Amino acid sequence: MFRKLAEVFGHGLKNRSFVIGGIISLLFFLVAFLSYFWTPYPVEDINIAERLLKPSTKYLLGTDHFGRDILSMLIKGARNSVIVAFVAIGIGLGCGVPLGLTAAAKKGWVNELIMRFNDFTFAFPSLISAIMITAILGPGSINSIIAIGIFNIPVFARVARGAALSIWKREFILAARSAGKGQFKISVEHILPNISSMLIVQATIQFALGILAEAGLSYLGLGTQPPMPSWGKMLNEAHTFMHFAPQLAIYPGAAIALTVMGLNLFGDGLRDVLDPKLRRSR
Amino acid sequence: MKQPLVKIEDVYKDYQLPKKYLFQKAPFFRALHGINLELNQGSSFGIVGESGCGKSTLARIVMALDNPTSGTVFFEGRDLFNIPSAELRHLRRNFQMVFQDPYGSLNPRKNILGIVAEPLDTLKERLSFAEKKERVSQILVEVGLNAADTDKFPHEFSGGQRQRIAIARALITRPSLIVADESVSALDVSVQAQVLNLMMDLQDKYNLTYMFISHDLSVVEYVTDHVAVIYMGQIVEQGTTKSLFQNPLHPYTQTLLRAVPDVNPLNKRREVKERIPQFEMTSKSCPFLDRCIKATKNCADNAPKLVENMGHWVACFNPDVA
Amino acid sequence: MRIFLAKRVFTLVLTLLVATLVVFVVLEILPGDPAAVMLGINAEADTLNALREELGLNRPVLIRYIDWVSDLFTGDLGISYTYDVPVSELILSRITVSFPLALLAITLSTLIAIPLGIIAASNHNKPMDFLVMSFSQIGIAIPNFWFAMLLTILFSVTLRILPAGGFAGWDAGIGPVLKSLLLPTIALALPQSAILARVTRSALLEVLKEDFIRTARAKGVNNQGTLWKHALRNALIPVVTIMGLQFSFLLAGTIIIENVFYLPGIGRLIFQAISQRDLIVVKNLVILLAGAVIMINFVVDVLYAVIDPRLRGDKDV
Amino acid sequence: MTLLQVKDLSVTLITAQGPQEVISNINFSMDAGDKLGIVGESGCGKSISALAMMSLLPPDSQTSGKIILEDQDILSLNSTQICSIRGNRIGMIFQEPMTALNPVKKIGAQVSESIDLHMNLNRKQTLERVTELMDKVGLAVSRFPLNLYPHQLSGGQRQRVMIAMAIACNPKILIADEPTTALDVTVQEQILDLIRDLADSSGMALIMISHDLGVIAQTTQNVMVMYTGNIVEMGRTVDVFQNMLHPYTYGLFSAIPHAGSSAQKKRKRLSCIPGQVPELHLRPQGCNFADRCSKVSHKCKAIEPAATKISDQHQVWCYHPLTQEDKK
Repeated sequence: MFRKLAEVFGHGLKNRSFVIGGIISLLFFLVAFLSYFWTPYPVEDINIAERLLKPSTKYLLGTDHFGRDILSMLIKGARNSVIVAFVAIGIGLGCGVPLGLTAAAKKGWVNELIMRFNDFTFAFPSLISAIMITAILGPGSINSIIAIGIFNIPVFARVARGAALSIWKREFILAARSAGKGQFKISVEHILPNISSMLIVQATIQFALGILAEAGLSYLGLGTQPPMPSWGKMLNEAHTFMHFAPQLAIYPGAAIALTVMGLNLFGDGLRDVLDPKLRRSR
Repeated sequence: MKQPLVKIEDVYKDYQLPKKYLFQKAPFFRALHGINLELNQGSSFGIVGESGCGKSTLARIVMALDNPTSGTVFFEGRDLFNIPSAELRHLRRNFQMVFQDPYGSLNPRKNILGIVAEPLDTLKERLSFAEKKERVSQILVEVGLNAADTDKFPHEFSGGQRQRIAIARALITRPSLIVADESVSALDVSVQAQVLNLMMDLQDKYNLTYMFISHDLSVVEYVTDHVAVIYMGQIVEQGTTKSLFQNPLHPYTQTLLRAVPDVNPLNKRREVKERIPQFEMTSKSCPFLDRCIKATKNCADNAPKLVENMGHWVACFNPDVA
Repeated sequence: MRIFLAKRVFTLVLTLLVATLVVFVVLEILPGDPAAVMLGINAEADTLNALREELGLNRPVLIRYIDWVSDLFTGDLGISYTYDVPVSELILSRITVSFPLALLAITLSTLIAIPLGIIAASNHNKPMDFLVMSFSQIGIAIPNFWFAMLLTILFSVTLRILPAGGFAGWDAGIGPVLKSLLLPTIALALPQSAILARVTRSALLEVLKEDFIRTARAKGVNNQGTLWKHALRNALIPVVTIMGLQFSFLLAGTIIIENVFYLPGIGRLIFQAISQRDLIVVKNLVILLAGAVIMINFVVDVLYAVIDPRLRGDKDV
Repeated sequence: MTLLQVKDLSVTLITAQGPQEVISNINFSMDAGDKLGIVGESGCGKSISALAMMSLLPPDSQTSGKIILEDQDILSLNSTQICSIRGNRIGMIFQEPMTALNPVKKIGAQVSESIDLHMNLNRKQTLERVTELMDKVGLAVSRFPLNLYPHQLSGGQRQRVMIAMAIACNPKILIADEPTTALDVTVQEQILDLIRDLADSSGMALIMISHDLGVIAQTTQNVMVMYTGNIVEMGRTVDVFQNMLHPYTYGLFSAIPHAGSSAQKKRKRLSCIPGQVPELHLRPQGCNFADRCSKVSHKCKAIEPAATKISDQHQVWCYHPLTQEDKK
């Protein structure tokens, strides 16, 4: 296991996307983690006297309309993004992968049912589900997690099913069946390890998409609520002050873009790193 | 009389096809059409036919990997499709399979120990890791690999070596029947010879029964002692390899044998004559009607049954009795 | 082909029905009492009762559902609680903004993406490819509403050549309308085209590895010819799939973008309806959006069969 | 007249183990109407040499030497000139009929494509030509309309479409790369007959590439046997197949079970070549076959053998060609 990880990592060091994306993603996670222990200023501190300040040595990125430190809010906002995206991925993986594996294993009406469910869920982009949920529950960060998570389910189900179907056609599955293994055991022992790298790659992509979606929901006020800072919320507030403090709009947006790009690059790199190995051993 | 090891009894297999009109009854494709066979302990039985004739379907049914639409298979007198699943799983230790594709038949994510030891799960007793490893190492040596190869992964082996691993996996539970579905077709000739020799040696050593499925007639002739020729899901000719190859009676068998290009450039082949089908094919006709040079009205109206002729069985109204 | 279409239409109708069911359950049954949700906690008992009566909430659930679905067919969607106008009228007036915006955006994004994808694929591993891919990486990572803000800051706040928001109205003529839709269209289309360009490129590169491309080259077709005549159509399947998916993202996108630019479209309407808890409007808008996505998926499925003869299920020879 | 001359052809491909020479210095020539076979196991370079003649190798490969078709060196041409040769003066058939045709184009359009490219015909003449070609390959337009798609045809029928495409412009050479490997024997028989008849009737030269000794024996006059990128034996097919001199050629022949083996009383073990074909980056110094050869000497392991001429028609690249004694 460790030998394999080390091997993947060794290959990865030769891949530009993997390295750059990996560094950016790692920084993002470190920053999110940092927020638990330290931010330059507490983000709840409202100081109207020092509102809308330009960047200075005291406030590295300036302050917002309540005089809160932008840098502190960005750091704390990273944590928010990580949590939402992580839990949503968890929902997607946890429900989607078993669904996809079942659909591939069972075929027939079970497969049909799961696939219809998938198509159907796709018809509700996370924003529309979030709108429905907000309409009855009121806004909150749980909404965004559920909405993004639900949208992740068919994504993972589809990837898992597609990949699993091609593995089911391979002869080693027949061999496992001749050894008396049932569908469940085969799915866990043979299918899952062979599609795991695809799932990991998809997860990094969905992670990036999750961050984007969370930002969008918070921007509309459907997601994370104050006082918890979030990048989307910050952009929304910046929108109001766009005409006289355009700098406020730059930082959170740049933070989102950089993080998403880092994760996407990492995902691309990871795919390239994992793929030739798969091809060679086929 | 001794009980046959495998008895295939009137096996039919239909596959559903997609509908062409909305309210049509779903059409089906009949992959196997009433197959009856008996395999005796220690023999090697060849199944010959072109792609799509149903020979792989038959293999999967004998292995109980697929259910027949009707009919059944008896293994050591037990009906494979009419016993509790736990019993079937346990019975599986006695019949194993070697597949065609040396690249696709080994899970790339498992090491050789995991791959070869997998059928051991069919045994009643649970083996410890050390016991498994011991048995796997032993069998690896037996198929011409190293005992230390257990920790390696499939991609570290060549095609021929992989096929040896597949044989080791099939052999680890000491089965009495091995179904070999095109097991040497993907190999280069020089490697194919090595693997065939290994399979022959193992048969002598363990009194194995082979069900040997192949499209390669010369390999089948070399390996087997009995053979059945399948055309469109039906056995058209069956008998001892010697009698069938030296005295093929069915026009289809003859077509097959004649089509194999001779390695001697001086033995020039005759050109194939263009055949114009003379009779309308119906569901009752002989399946070979439209390709047969000797077709008559009778062949168009009735399908011939297997009858004994010149020491083997043939399903033809006008067998070529030279 | 006919049986293929019949099957698809059947699933289409079924999916639409299930969608209405889900929306109905989520918005009318799960909240318990929709009237209470709409009026808030402090509502008087008789006001609540009046609203229940008005909405017909006292009737059995099944009847309410059937009524709603048949209303969807007739187009009589009831009266908005906050605007006090028929919901159908409200939607129709807002669609005149959202539909042109979505259409412009998808057209622009396709017009940018497909050529870029082709350029990148035909210059695989060359500087041009790298350039397109970098554009794509950045485009995918930028949230469209942030991009919209940046555009506004540049063109409205700094350069002052385009309006920062608002809609001129169709009465003002096509010029002002286009002017007010220009920034929203770009904000929606560019990030989308980044994704589409990438998909086009990788689909083309994948197809270019196929055996039949080698056959074409062996016939003497040059590189440009293999790309245009042989690879492109085969590569369209994944491209069309993504375009279909993008349409649903686009709908979501318009909701945000309309809010950034204060455009009186469907997106703005749904946003306002939520903040005012106007469940009647929300319910019908959600089913409208979901229905649009389902219809697009249907069109994509049919397009597959147009592109790839193997999927038509025609008879063999 | 010499139609094709290959001089000192070497090809280097980029593999996972870095650049590897997959074809080393091969030389041969053929005249108009010749039928040449190239035979060997997978990885011996037989397909690569065909692709080199079509200039269809991956762009990062390196090729040296000359491939002279009539008076032009194919390797020195620019891409436009190459395109005017491919499909026009050299036609090629590939192994996998299932994937070698464009799935979204009608078969008529696929056959007419090379005619449009290389022949100056109007629409009507093109249609006539396509109809004539389809007739020639046994897919009469009355039964197989030109608007069919490839997936509506069987493997053998698709291969016939491939052949129609390859011969559309009356090429000087037809290269058939394992054209029947994916087909059943009875279909293989028909396709081989078709290829041979077409070559005979048009005077077109044929290069038949196959791993199947029987296919080569039945379709060619001359043959070269390849092993790990080298020619090991070359000559008239009759000479090479009846009187093989290289231990590898002999090994190949003895490894196949022969027809009639069931007549023998006791089954004999197949004689086989020990070991396996070495991977490209593990090829030994000297003769590549040395490690598996029964007649190996010190010299074999040190210096690669050059061609030994046994007769005008028969060459072998071996220090110790087999004698009658060896074959017993």
